[in-house]
Amino acid sequence: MYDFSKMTGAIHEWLSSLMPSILVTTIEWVLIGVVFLALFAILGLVLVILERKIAGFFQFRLGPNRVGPYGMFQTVADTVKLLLKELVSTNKVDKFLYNVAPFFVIIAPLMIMAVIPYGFGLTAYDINVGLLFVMAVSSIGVVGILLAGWSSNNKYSLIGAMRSGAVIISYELSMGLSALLAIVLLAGSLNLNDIVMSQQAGWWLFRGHIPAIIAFVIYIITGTAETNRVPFDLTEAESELGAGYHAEYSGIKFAFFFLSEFVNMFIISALAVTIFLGGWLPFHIPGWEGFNNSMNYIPGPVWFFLKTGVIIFLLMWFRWTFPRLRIDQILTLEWKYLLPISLLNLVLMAFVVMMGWVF
Amino acid sequence: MTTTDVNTNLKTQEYLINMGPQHPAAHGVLRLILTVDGEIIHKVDPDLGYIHRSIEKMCERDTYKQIVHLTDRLDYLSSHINNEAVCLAVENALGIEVPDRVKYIRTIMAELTRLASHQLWWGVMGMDIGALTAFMYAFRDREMINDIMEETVGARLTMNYNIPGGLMFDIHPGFQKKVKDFIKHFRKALPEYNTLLSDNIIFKKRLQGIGYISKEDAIAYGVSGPSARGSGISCDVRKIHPYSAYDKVEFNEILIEGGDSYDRYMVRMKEMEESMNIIDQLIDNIPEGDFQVKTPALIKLPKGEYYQKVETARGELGVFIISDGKKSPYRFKFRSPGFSNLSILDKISRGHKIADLVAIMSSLDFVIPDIDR
Amino acid sequence: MGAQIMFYILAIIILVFSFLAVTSSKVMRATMYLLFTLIATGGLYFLIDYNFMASVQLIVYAGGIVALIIFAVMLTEKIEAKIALPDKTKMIFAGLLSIVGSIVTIYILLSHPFKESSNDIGQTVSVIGENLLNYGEGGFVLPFELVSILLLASLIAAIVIAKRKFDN
Amino acid sequence: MTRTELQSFLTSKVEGLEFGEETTQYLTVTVPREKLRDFMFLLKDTEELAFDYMFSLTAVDWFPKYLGVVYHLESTKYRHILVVHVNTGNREDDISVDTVSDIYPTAHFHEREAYDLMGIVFEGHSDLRRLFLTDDWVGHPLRKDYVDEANMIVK
Repeated sequence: MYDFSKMTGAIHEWLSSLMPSILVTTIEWVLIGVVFLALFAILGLVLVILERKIAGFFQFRLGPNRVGPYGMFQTVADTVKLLLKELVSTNKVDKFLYNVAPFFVIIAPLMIMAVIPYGFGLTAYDINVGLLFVMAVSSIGVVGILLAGWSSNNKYSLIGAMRSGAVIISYELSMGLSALLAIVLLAGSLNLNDIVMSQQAGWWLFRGHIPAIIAFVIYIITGTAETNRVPFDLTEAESELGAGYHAEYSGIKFAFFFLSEFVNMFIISALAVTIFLGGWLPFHIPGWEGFNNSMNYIPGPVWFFLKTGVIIFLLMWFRWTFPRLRIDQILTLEWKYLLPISLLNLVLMAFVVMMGWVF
Repeated sequence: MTTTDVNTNLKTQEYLINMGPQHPAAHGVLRLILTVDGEIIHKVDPDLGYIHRSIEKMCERDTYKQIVHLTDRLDYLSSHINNEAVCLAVENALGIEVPDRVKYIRTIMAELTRLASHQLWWGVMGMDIGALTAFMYAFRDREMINDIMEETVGARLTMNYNIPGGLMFDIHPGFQKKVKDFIKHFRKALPEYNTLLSDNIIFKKRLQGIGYISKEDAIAYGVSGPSARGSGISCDVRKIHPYSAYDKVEFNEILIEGGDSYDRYMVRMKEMEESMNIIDQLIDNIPEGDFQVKTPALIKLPKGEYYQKVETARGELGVFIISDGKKSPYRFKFRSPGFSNLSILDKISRGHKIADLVAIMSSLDFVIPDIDR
Repeated sequence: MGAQIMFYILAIIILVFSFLAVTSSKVMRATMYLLFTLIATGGLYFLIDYNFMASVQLIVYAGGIVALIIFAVMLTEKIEAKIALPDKTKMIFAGLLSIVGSIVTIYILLSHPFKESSNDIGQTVSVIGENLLNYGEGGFVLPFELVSILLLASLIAAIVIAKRKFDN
Repeated sequence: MTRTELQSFLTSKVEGLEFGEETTQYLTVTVPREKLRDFMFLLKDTEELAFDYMFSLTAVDWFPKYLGVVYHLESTKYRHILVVHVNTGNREDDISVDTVSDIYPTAHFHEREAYDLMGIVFEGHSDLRRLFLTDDWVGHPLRKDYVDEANMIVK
């Protein structure tokens, strides 16, 4: 395993030898910020084209194929278009809240990206309560959606925002308290790096067997709901509400909502990988030493993005096959099924850990 | 939780929502003024006329041969059947007996049109419920029908194939083979439809128990077509008042007793199979003969009243002609299925949620130009 | 140095937005200003490396309480209307009271002998967990149970209010 | 019931009916205006008739005398069809007909359409508003003497 902290440490020492510490800190802040903004933008571009290509694959179409080879630069063209568009707003909007809402929505995923381990020693903010931090920050995003819907002065937007608020607040319970905590019980830590390192003997999805698999399924369901994607996309439900909470946004402000949906999807998948699927750890099969050694040569970030890609594909598969649920059905699913199941699952997991029935 | 046990004692404010005239679920320019409490609908008030083209008024100045071309624009998904209705009315009024070949071709074409219409409805229904892929599946198969139409008629949607006294021209030599190819393909594709939507648990939950129409209501509100057959009412004009070649084929009238949106959905799905059966029986037996009989250049109907019913993809289309013996009708009335079906929308969607209204509208299968005329 | 700059930025945010929160005449805006204040307070906790507290601050206040307040505000009838200013005597009285309050607080702050403590107490999950269920020195089982009773009471109250029959 | 049976049955029940010629497609009957509702109730509620399905309601402008409404009724039980005509009074000022929208709910929309396009006033209709045209529209376009020089092409 290559320790990326060596590389970052070397950069830090090199900078420290050149200039005073306050300047070094500032430059490192800016560097990290730029890297994450770039990652954010690239993720947006890649995921959008991926979604459209996968949609095409599921629908007997080609998907975008005009701009660049295989239409790979379609999203670049789209971004340019969105950037150049006029910012239109409805009459009598609450200007301050209307303008601040997209930033709430975009800042939440950006902050979460800082704590995710992309490789060994490759975490921007190695916080000891990483998982709690993720849950905390993701709850800020809801406020943005609520605000966007309310301040747009549009009844459809308001309905979308209320739906979204109800869904996200409910699903955060199952997701955080039960699905994720089940693995915290196994790993004994909230630190995401520690959780990854604790899976060196095997991924928690397999080692935690039955309760871990239940937790994983619940996590994927709630994760889909958190990102407002099909079958939980009733917040924007274009056949019912037009576009829901972001109906009145245009240009770059709309792009913020659009981008945050895709980056949220990446974060949900990245967390699933980190917690259940061994993060950046390579794929090992017990007993196959040669195979395992050769797998170790593939660097951690490659593994990380590969596994994340698989989960993202799963979420996209959902989107292009499932119909949409209704608001009361979604809440019934959460409060009557997922929450009791995941609470019981937590108890089961505690029992499993206590008895040491972990592989 | 059902929508009925919501605590109605809570004092809440009702508000109005304008659904349409531009709304994705309206499939056209239908405007519904909804009175809602939260998401629960208390009243639906349709406001029509956004695509009204005064076709009935235009009919009063046109000749009978010209009128046929206007009817394409009523229910544009059943254009062939609309043409047929006018032609049959005029032929019956004049006492013209068209050759068997014409009857057979008209029936095959009508069933192809019905298939295409139901396919489009299925795709759009999926899209309304949120499954976007259904639309593309439907269009993949509908394209084949449109190609067949294009080859024989020259147009894909507004076909104008019927004229009083027969058909505009004979079928294309490759018509039979292409139709048979399509049927072979679609028999394999229809199970795919069921896998994607009909058997999906979310889809079922969204439709079952939603928009219930009782048998009595359906008759009283004049609901017809698949929407009424989903409530168990036998109302298929093809069976009750057979026209063209429908008395020569064997087919089942699909009746499902339930009355909710899912039953209406299943009626249409099974009707597609029946349409294929009808085509199967006719396609190899198209008799030789003329494709039209000679009619006077300027048709003048004898004085009197004439009514012709046909079964379009959405229900019973009626053409009512009052003639005063001149070259244009005195009064020309279309009894469009969508108009009567729309009248029950308010009754069945009260107490449901906005998302349900979309599902109900989809299950009633509105085509707005058909309602507005 | 960097920490000091961050502290002052956060302090200014807290001061300005808490002032705006109580003076704003629009309910929704006031809620938003309150949210900013709460988030900045969370930032202060992050600054002293007390990450658990900071995260809980964000979850409970920013995510939970403010979202609930926004829901409650949306349910009020006169959400668009501006709140009328209270009358003069009330304003003067409240102003005096707050000045007295702040003087007392500042006096206590200045006179209290603060001890410097290390940051890594109660940092890991196991320590926090053990302390929550501990009744000895540094244990929190009593407040923990009190809070759960409070939550239970409010849950029951919510159910009772929701089930109450309204007369008209 | 066959056509002749229907005709004799109705004649025995109601007075003042005028039946159309033998050659018409369906049995056609003209009802006096004041007997319309009673006649409709009879058609719907009589066991032997059971006309429960109104499939069409047409407003006609019998220029220059009066306006008329044509009801097409069918029984879903016996499958017989009856066409009922009713005429208003003077075309200029006496243009009201009793509503049947409470007997046949489908007529609710059809009568609104007839009111909108032909200007027939249906007495007792619960919600008689324009359906297609805007509320401030002047005139009723389907009438024979309607003139709109801007939008109509007359041959």
